[in-house]
Amino acid sequence: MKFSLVIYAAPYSTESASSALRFAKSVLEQGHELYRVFFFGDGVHNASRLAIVAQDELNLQRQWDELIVDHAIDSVVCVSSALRRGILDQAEADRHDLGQASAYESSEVAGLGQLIDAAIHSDRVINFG
Amino acid sequence: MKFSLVIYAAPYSTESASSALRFAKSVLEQGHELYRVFFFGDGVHNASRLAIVAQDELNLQRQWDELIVDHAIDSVVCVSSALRRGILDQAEADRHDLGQASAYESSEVAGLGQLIDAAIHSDRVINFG
Amino acid sequence: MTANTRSKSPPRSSLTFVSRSAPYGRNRANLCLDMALAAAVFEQDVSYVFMGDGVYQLLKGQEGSAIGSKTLGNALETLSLYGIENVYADQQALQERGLKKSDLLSGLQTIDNDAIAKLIDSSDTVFNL
Amino acid sequence: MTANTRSKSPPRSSLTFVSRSAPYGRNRANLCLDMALAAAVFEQDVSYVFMGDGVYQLLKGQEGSAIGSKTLGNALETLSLYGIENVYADQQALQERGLKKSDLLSGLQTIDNDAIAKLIDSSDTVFNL
Amino acid sequence: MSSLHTISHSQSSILLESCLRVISENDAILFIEDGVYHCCSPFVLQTIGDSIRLYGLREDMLARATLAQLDDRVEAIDNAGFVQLCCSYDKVVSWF
Amino acid sequence: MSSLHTISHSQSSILLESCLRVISENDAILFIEDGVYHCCSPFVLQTIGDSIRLYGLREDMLARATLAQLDDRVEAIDNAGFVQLCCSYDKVVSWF
Repeated sequence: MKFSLVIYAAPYSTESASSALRFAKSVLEQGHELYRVFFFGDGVHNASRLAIVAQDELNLQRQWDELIVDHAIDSVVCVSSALRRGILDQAEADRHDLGQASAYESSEVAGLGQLIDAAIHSDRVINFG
Repeated sequence: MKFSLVIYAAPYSTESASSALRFAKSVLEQGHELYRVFFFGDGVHNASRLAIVAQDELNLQRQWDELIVDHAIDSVVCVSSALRRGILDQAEADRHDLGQASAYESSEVAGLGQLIDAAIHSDRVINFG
Repeated sequence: MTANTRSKSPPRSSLTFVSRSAPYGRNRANLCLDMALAAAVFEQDVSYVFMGDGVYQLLKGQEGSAIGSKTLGNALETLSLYGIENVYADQQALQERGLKKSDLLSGLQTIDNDAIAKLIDSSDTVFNL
Repeated sequence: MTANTRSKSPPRSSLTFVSRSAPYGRNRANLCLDMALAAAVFEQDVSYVFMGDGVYQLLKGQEGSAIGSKTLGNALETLSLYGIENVYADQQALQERGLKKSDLLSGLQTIDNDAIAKLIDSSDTVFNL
Repeated sequence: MSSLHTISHSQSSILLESCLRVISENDAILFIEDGVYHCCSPFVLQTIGDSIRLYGLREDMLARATLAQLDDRVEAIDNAGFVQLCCSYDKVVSWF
Repeated sequence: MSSLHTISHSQSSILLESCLRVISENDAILFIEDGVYHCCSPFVLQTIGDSIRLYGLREDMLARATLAQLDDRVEAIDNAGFVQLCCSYDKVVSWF
């Protein structure tokens, strides 16, 4: 089946982002397809490439990045949520002279159309927030 | 009186960070002292200097920065909360080769001792989360 | 044949949005509204239910500017502007909160628990926040 | 005179921490614990109350590793290790949740509503999350 | 001593109930953010002991259009009043 | 059609109550995250209609040490089971 996930929660502050990550891995392990992962609201913080995490703790942002890259998952960060929270791709960072991108390249910064597209083309949409 | 504020909430996702900002302004307007502002947990996102906000909306991170600079407020971002959320001063960014700082210079990245110090030396500690 | 000649419009899916949050305190009311508007742009079959504390979004005379926010009270108008006509207010929630028709935006349809259940049951996808 | 000879130790303030959150679902239990430990390091007069859902932190046999978290169940031990002895579990919350002494970490003191009220009333500062 | 309790979520939360379990006679409650919905719910306010003074943050009530329904027991104050209340009570206990 | 409802906060929230207002006969509930505390509260589970199947996420119950108190009506499933349940029901409605 085709799954899409919507993540509304920032990493660390609640369990939801890590719940979503475990669920995503389980979807793939069972041979299902992940059509899209969509980070919305505070969820966009999961795409930050600036996190520094102690060795004995989970680096959730990096885990998302690795999962997305390893499985070539279509990952989208909602643009209107991301900009105001300082989650920027290189183009936005350049446009505002803010140095390097703060978002991992593995996620695309795009609009809500990508969420609706996911709802239309997936068999199941699962929300984590 | 000496006030200290503790902010646990990220900007935009709840009203709390903006409630705290309004309260802080009111404290100063009435001639009280702000001994310290302490950003904790998701509250550290208020110190991000990377936010890009539409002209007709409030840039909460910049408003905090302006208030802190204008009134020379002692502002602290909890280090253990900040690093894992990608809120870095220049020293940390350099140490991990992550480009420019993501935190405004107006806030110091420091430990919880600063919160306890604030509790000891302030007449009132007000929490917003 | 018909399907072929219409191949440029996206497939049609029934999406129900259940908005359960009061305005301003959290930004969930905005997230929910933005998702529904995007769905309408994609010409999906959209229903919108104000449930629980979500009915507070329907109070007449809101002034977001008092707390530096955009006013959310015209959500109903916005929905209608985007062609979303299946908009409902949770009857039980209105009663429990003692909200009278005269307190609320005009043109509201109320809905009881059974009808919400049927709406959820018959939808392809439900967003619930 | 006494004050002078002791001028190197920080002034002593009574701080009460009310930990009302279940473990893991949100990180508030950790934040509250970290604050209290910092206060103990500063040799403050610390009291700690597990209230409401916070009493779930006291269940024996937790395994945070099942969800990639550090186990919080040894919070009590940690508090004691830092010399925090005034640690209490909300009697009403334990009853309401049907939690028996045998389910819980050993060495617990329970506290009733009146005593919590008195503790809050007599504290200089209360952190409540 | 006396405490000012702030409550920032609506009646759909257990904040008020938790607060009332441990409030003292001379304390006050200030409703802020989504907590201001309490201020137009006489049924809920009845559960609060008579000795407890009640306040609601005007800015939050204006935003939400609840000022007109304000219960008689609740006094509307602005942010300046919030700061003054903090000074009048020995400490502030925040429920969020 | 049928729905799988996930509930992710404890009984201190109104999530279960809200869900039960609008649940359909053939639906199921899966308790996850702090929602798993419902699974050891027989009194609360009684309020859920007999036709509704109940599940709890094993990983979350292990972390919280509530697996031993699991009510007879609730079946513990792991994340693989969560994915399978999503396939067995026509849609998932998340309460958070």
